[in-house]
Amino acid sequence: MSMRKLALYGALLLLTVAAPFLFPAYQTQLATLWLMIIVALTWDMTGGQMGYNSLGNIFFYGTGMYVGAVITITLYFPLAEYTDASRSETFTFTPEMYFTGMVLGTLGAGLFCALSAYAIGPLFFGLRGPYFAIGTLGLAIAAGEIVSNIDILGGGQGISMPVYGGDFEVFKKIIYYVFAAMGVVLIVFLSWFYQTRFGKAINAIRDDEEKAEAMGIHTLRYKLVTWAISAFFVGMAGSISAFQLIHFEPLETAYQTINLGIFMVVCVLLGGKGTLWGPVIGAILFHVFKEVTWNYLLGWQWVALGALIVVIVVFFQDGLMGWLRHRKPEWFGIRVESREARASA
Amino acid sequence: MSAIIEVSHVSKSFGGVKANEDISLTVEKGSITGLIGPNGSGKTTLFNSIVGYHPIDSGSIRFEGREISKLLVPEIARLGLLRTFQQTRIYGKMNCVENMLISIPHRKMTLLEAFRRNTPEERERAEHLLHFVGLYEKRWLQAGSLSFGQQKLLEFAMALMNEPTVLLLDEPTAGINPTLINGLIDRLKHANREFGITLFIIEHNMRVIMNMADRIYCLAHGRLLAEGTPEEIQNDQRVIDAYLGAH
Amino acid sequence: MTLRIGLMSFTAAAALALAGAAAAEECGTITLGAAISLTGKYATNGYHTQNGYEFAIRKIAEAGGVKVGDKCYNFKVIYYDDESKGDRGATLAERLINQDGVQYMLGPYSSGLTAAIAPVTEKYKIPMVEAEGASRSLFNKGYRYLFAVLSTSEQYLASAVDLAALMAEKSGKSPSDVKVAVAVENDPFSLDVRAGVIEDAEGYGMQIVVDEKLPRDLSDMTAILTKVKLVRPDLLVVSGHSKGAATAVRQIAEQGVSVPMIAMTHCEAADIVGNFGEAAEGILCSTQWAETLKYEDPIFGSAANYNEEFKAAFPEYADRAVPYQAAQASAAVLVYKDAFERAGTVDDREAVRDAIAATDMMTFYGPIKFDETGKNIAKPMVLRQIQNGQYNVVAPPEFASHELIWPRP
Amino acid sequence: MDNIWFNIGLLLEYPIVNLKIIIDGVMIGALFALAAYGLALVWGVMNVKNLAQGDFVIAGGYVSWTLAQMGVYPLLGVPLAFVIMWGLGWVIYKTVITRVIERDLFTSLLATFGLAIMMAQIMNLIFGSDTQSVDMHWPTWRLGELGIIELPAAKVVGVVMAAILAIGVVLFMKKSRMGQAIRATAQDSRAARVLGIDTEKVYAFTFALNAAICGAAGAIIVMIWVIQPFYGITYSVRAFVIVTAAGLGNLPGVIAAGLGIGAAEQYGAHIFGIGYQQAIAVVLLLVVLFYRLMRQRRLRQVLQ
Repeated sequence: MSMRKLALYGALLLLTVAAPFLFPAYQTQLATLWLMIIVALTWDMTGGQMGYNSLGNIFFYGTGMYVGAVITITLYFPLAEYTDASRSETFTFTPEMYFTGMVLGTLGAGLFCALSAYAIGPLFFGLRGPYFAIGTLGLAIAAGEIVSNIDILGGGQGISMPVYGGDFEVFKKIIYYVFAAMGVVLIVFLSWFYQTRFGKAINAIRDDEEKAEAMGIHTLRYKLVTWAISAFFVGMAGSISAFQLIHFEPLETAYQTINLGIFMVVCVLLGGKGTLWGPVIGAILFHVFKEVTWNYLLGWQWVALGALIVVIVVFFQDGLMGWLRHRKPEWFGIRVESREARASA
Repeated sequence: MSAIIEVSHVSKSFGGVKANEDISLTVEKGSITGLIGPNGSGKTTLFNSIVGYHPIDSGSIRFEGREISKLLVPEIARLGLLRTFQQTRIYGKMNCVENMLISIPHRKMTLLEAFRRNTPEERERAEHLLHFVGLYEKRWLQAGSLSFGQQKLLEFAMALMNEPTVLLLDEPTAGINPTLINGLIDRLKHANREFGITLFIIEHNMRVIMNMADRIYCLAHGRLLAEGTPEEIQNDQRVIDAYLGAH
Repeated sequence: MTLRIGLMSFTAAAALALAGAAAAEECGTITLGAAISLTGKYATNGYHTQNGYEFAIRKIAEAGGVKVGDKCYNFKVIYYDDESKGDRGATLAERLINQDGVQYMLGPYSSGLTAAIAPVTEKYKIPMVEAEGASRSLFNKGYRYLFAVLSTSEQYLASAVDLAALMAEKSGKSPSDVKVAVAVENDPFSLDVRAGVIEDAEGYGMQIVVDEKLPRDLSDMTAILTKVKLVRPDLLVVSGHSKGAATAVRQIAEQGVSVPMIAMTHCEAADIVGNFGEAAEGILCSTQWAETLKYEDPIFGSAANYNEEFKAAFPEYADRAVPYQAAQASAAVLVYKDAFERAGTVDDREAVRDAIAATDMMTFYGPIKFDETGKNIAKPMVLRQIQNGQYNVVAPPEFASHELIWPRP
Repeated sequence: MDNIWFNIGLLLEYPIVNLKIIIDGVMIGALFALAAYGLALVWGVMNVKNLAQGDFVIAGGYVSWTLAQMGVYPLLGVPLAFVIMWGLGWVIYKTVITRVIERDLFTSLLATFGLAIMMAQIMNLIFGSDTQSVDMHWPTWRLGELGIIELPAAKVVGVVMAAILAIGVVLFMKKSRMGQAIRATAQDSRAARVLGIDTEKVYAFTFALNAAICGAAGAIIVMIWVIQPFYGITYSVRAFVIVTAAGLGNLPGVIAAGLGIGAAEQYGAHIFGIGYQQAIAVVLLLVVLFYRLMRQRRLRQVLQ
């Protein structure tokens, strides 16, 4: 790594660490920004790098929320009593209970999501192209509808998470740093992952799955593992979101198909599919766009968002990185055969 | 020598059209076997049946003694039975070296080994094979920007990279500059001899196949018409009639 | 049309701004924050709520503002659209507190949204007086800064159960013979309404013969009504905000469901009399407030007076009952005025919180007194029946102005 | 569980309820089938998977509702919605769809998803989030014990109109020159172009026709049930279930699947509770997909 690159990454890391102190009023939005980066990067693992465009990754986010909550609560209290709306007693968590729950719940959520991705994957990865997108969208919608009918999970009321007893400023910083740490770990992991034989193999699946199959690549195994890793991170992010939001419900917070579920795709498209930094840049741009429109276009923000999706998809589908790649191929080490050489061959 | 691919009594029809009817043939281990026949005689259908692109109606296909007619494409490929395509298939957006590195034999790898970067040996081998097929100079170019013939050579190199037991080649010389054909024949022979890869080749160019093959099968109208050494086939009246009749 | 209502409230707000400008010379400003549903499934009631807030602010300004010590203040509200979505509401509450520096909050519409926002205000120790979140699940979390002026939701239709028992006895049956059918939306508010009904019904030993949850995208409840026809209950309970009320009234008439007693929530908000006329006859509607009740206070005068002036201020309500959602929103603002005046400060949030907690006042909306969990325990719910297109109070007995018509025509 | 057994018991105790459920299911299914047929048309002809299908339906409903508010006789709303939605479909084609046809399949899915969000929100801003309906003030016939089977005249008329529309579209596709051009393009667009068919025009026409069919369906729905800006997704999901089950270019299949899904949903709502209605539709979609997947696997193929 060159000194310049090292200095750049160092500066970015420093900014990440210092951000909540530099912009104290925006800590929650910054945490949400990291959440967007995490879900965009994990979406790109299957969507951009492997060519499987999922519309249902939000399934793992919602499931992560529920698994994290259920683990945290059942460690100390009976779940049915905790979620009963008409109860009158209050359940209090000491800081020790709270953090134990947060760590175990979040890890449990990640593992559960990874395992469930691995388990349901064989069914979904038989579906290609638009069928995969529609099938996964169906999965997310169905999950939300079904969970909203399960009383022990709070049904349509959702679940109110335990509340951190200490100082709120500390709580916000904890949430921010957990998200940021997950995001940084994910970026480092992916920058290595895409360089491995495994990473190359999923690129092969994206570019020509039939060829990859014919070359003896374990396509299904690689697809499952990739989806499981992606689900692992999304599930953990979901669990942390549950702690951040404190109260969540199935249809609009946990399995929020047309909110976060579609935002993650838009982030990736905006930044550039199939690149490491594209989703990160896309998430930042999108988050800023969203916060600005939500502030100034009271009521019309969703129209603006729909229009943004259409415009990106129709006119700017390769995203920022794709556009750069097209304009400055040499930056990406792309070299093509000249026309004359080709004609003479 | 022993049989590595045994096709026995295979039939396959599409709708009412019988593409293959009761075909039996064997490919000897370590040999170069040719499959010829006029257009539409069912050669590619037979290839597709062997590598698992569609189910067969009846009969059996065995590879190294194992029944494979019910297996899926990737499962068969992972046994070491590889094919190239009539219309080449390469990863057009990647450069030649990347194409080669993707083609390392994943079937011989555990999941943990897949989580490693490519070794220097693999890179060396990739460059060596690119040199072998004559693409060394173009190794950093985007594969999609190569000419059709060069893409074909790249696909061949990728197949060799994969260290298959058997390689099924669907018209390797089609679309290749005639001046390069002799070189390709040498390379195929070399691959067969030096790397020990059994070759099973569909070929239209009679000169090429007669030059290479140990044994040749001829299909016509979905049936096996003749089999034998190149000399026997060259002199077989039925084969000559079939080709003349087709023209 | 909502757009029209929106424009109306905009003009109302503009008028207020003018009035405010005139008064601004001598009065300061207290900024309140509110995330409110201007779009999404609760938009109708979100507008009712917003109109209630705006009307109260105007009336208080006209009456000389909030007098804290020797200074006077006027309220101003910063609104955001929460899109009827909980996570959005929580984010906006943070923004109001963090970026807009809001020190005091008004509630959003619906229990679900309140449940999402309350943890945030609690964390920041920002008092929130809310008027639209009735579910009991809000008040068992130990929140210190959450206060609700309305009665909790399990009380909404409890008196309908009492009425059904009474009618059974009158017709010579035992209350335990009464069959009850329940269809409620799958959200915190309606589930709590259901819990209240079921607790009371089981107290009488009644049978629950149908117990279903309505989906959020409800457009058709034939499946439930068919069952109702088959099992012939004596009491049908429906709760599902405005959408649930409208769908139920329409389809009950269309399907010719004849149940002697039908009780539901949100009749006025859905304007079922205006929309469905005859079909709405005889339906029992729970309400937090009725303009015929004998409550009054110095700002708004009597309940009837509130009704009249509100209609004058927002002409789109001219031909319909003023929904209680608007009235209670106004009452929430009134609680703030009272608390600021008693606390004698606008800067000391803890003092203001304690003043709110100590509230014990009479308003046009009814008495308001909070228990230690923050819910109003002083004000009862009333049940009105639609009789000849009028909403007449029929229960509880001490407020009843008319006799119950039973069975419903 | 008890509830489920009780509900099944009701079906056995009152057999006539089964008939009622089927009739209700068929009535709603007929309208699902209309939207699904439009989807199959654009999917088959131009390979666009339109996720805004349901929002076209709702938009058609609002067109008819607005006209009714202005005093237009509600039945006239159906043809008028057809015409107006035709125009809207054409505009959307020219601005958006024409640019995504040649792109990969996910593009059209996502672009129409964006359209769906926009349309739903614009309708929300214009009409508000309340449910709306047009009351025909027509009688309801009741049959069977307890009058269990009710046939509101509005529903009957609505289903008849849906049938007329379907027949009209089929005749048009069979007889007219444009219909033949559409079918030729669906078969092989390149060959059609070689034969001198202006495929761009065919695409525009097909998409507009789809919007118009959906619009008319919406105008019927607003007379029978209620509409609300965010109900679009329910119709989109149903349309996808039906088309996935029936395949493209197979009108009898689409109608059968539409009626079947309508009935299945009504049964599901009766047995499991109305809260599961949406879940049932989506689970059906997954079941259909996986069933087709298993069939393909036997052919050593995947679902593409």
